[in-house]
Amino acid sequence: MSEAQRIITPRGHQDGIILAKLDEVLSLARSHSQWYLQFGLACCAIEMMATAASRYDLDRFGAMPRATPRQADLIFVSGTVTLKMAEKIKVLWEQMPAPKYAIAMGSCAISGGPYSRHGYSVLKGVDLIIPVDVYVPGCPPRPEALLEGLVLLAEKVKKEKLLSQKFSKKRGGAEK
Amino acid sequence: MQGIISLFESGLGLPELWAFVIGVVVFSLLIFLFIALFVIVAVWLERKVSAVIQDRWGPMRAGLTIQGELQTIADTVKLLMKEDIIPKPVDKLLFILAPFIVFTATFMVFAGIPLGPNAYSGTFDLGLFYLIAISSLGVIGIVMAGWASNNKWSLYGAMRSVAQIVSYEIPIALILIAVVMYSGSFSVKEIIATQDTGYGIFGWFLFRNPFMFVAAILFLIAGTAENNRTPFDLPESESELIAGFHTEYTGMRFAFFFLAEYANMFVVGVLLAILFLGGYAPIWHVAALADIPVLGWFFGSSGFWIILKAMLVVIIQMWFRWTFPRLRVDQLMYTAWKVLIPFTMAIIVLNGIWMKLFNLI
Amino acid sequence: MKNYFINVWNAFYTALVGLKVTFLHLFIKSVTVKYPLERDKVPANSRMKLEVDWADCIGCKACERACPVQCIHIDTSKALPEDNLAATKNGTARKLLVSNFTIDLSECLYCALCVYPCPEDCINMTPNYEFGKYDRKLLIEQFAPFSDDDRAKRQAFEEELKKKKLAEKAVKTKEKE
Amino acid sequence: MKELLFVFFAVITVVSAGIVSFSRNLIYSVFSLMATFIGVAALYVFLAADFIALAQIMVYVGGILVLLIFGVMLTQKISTVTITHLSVNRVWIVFLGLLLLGGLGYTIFNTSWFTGEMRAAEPTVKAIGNLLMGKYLLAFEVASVLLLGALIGAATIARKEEQ
Repeated sequence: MSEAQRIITPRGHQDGIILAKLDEVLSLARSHSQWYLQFGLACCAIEMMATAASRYDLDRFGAMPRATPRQADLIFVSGTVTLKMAEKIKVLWEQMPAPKYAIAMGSCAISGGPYSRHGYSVLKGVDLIIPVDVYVPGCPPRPEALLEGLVLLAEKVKKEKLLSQKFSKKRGGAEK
Repeated sequence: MQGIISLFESGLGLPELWAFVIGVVVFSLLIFLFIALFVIVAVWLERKVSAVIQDRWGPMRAGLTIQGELQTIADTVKLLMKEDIIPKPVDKLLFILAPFIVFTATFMVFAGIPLGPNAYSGTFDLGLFYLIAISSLGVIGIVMAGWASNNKWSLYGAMRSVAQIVSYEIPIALILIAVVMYSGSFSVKEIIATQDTGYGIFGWFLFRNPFMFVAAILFLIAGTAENNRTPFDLPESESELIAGFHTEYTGMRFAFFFLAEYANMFVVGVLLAILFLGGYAPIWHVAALADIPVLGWFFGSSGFWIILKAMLVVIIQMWFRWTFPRLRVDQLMYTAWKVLIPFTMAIIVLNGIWMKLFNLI
Repeated sequence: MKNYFINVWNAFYTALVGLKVTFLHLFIKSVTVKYPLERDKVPANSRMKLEVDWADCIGCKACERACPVQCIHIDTSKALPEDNLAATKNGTARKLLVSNFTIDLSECLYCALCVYPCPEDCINMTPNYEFGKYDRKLLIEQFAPFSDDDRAKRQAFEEELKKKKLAEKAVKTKEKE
Repeated sequence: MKELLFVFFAVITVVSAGIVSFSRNLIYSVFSLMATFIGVAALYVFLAADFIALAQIMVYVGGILVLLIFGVMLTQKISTVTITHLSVNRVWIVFLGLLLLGGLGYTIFNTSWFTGEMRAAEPTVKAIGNLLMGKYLLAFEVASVLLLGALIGAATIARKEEQ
């Protein structure tokens, strides 16, 4: 163990102090910069657009719309996910680069909503195909509700420790 | 700054080779720092300008105050931490190379930006020609990116970008000739000295004659088109081509394209400042300004003035972006070949007549 | 030729008009509601999250039947001897105990069709819209204040009662025969 | 120091020129042509011909190379990454190449090259301008008329046939 490594990981600490602090700063930065992939499917998409427009202004949270999944951190699945569209969501999700998040917006995206019992062509919840981080209920949710979802996601991102996880994995440390 | 340069020119007392290498590395880092700093400010500014125009707030959560001034730093950190995806069907070598070529071209242009009368590109006889010639290198990187991505939208974006940049380079070169007619030299120092007549802004080429004023406007239009910025952002039009030539790029690779785009805005600003706005000469010569305690240092330095003027042009470009809708492809070509080029040619002729009439030759 | 110049001039002029329009926005105050710091005032009768005043529920299941997406689930049981059922605010005596009252808010449509049939006005739409969750299961709201054990006990009691009833019925039919 | 830089740029020029001719992938050829042009421009700088160097970059890299790339991309089967260019008539090419090499070698070794002191770079633009507008005016004008003819010809060919 070199001197530098010892500073990064002092004895008795699973992830060193410096690493933990660094992680905190990086996660804070990431939580303030969530570029989103626009994925409007139904009426919720209108609310999503309203959120991005002047009155509610997603840009305040550092959220920029991106048309390509390669540059997005976040996908808003807003609206009824039909089985046909589900494939596309899956593909787009796979194309996003690693620390990626998903927000399911509206009843339809969360659980199929009105179609949850009898919708033969509707996916019963988008979390069946991609891991959803925050559920924003509503039919459709108010723009503020979506903003609240974004705040909730930022809280979640702030608590993440990507670097520590990576290093503990490299050292063969146990994962929680 | 001058002291540092002469210190490096003296060789630091090291062997020639080492002095050279250290000098190159140090100055490259300085230029990189300058670009990075400028882009951090410019991206934030762009979001704020768009917010003002759309009656909203823009970034406000990231940062110490309510203005979100750390937003771009947060974005940069995030882009650094992103997964680096190289899709399987791409041409790996060119895919990796492309962002660096685009950025290198911009970087080389920045090396030639004259921040003062003693800067190398200022004394260099062909300083202006250098800026224009090198800025045409970036196209190759864009085509490379578009082709290597193996994605139809990337390819379309790259093709459009090339057609656009090649077309709009001609009016820029022609306007250059109109300016050079006055100064009689390609040297940046000479051009700025011609404008620095002691009458402040009335010495600028912008106000020399009515045709030069039109030329300045045409240069701004052509420069905006060179940068692929709205209303000429066909190469990355979101509604048609997803993100154009950088559709497949993630994380830092994308950041380099981003960096180059914003840095190019500054280059257009600098070019316009040199050609029409008096370059690094102060807007008005007031000796008393330089005596103000802290601000005097800014007012006294030539770098401050050229950056100020360039920033002004950058803000105008942002204003353009959030005002105009995108042009169609044929309209774009029409603008270049049927409006800009005939107009610039007419300007050259009329300029000559004007100079003959007023005995300026 | 004349047309060409008119076109160019028009393009230039209209561009200037556009620039003027956006420039004037510099002097217009921002319309943004800075959400986490301030909130829009929502009308009191707006239809957002469903709330149930459990103490008033008489377990008539009118809302469950009215719900078009069937997101309301109600289980009722006879009151245990130790329960002391108070009357509702309308003065109706409660005969059944609602042991389970769940609304799956992830399916709710905000249609308010469940509100009108309720005889006791105990199910209502509230203007609360902030209830995003990290987990889909957390969106299934339970309004009956019982623990799972308690609920199981009540269920068992209810079944016992039913068995008793069945037995009594059987005895009665036998007597008739 | 200068020798080192010279060698560096010479190597870039020669190696990329090699890639241009030997690469199986047409796109690689085109892109390495850029490195060749830039290397040649750098060599011009070593000859104190700054105007020529910049003109080289502006005209060849900014214009001609881009047109070449366009040409390649507009060819068929652009959607596949591996565009190869086949070598045909190898025997003839080798023969002609050797002939060219011999000719060039003969010229190089039999010319009495100018050998003098290293001089500081002087501005060349004025001299070039004077020569083009004075001594070589006729050649200059003839060349521009030729280019104009080519331009008009291209426009005529590309024009839509009127019904």
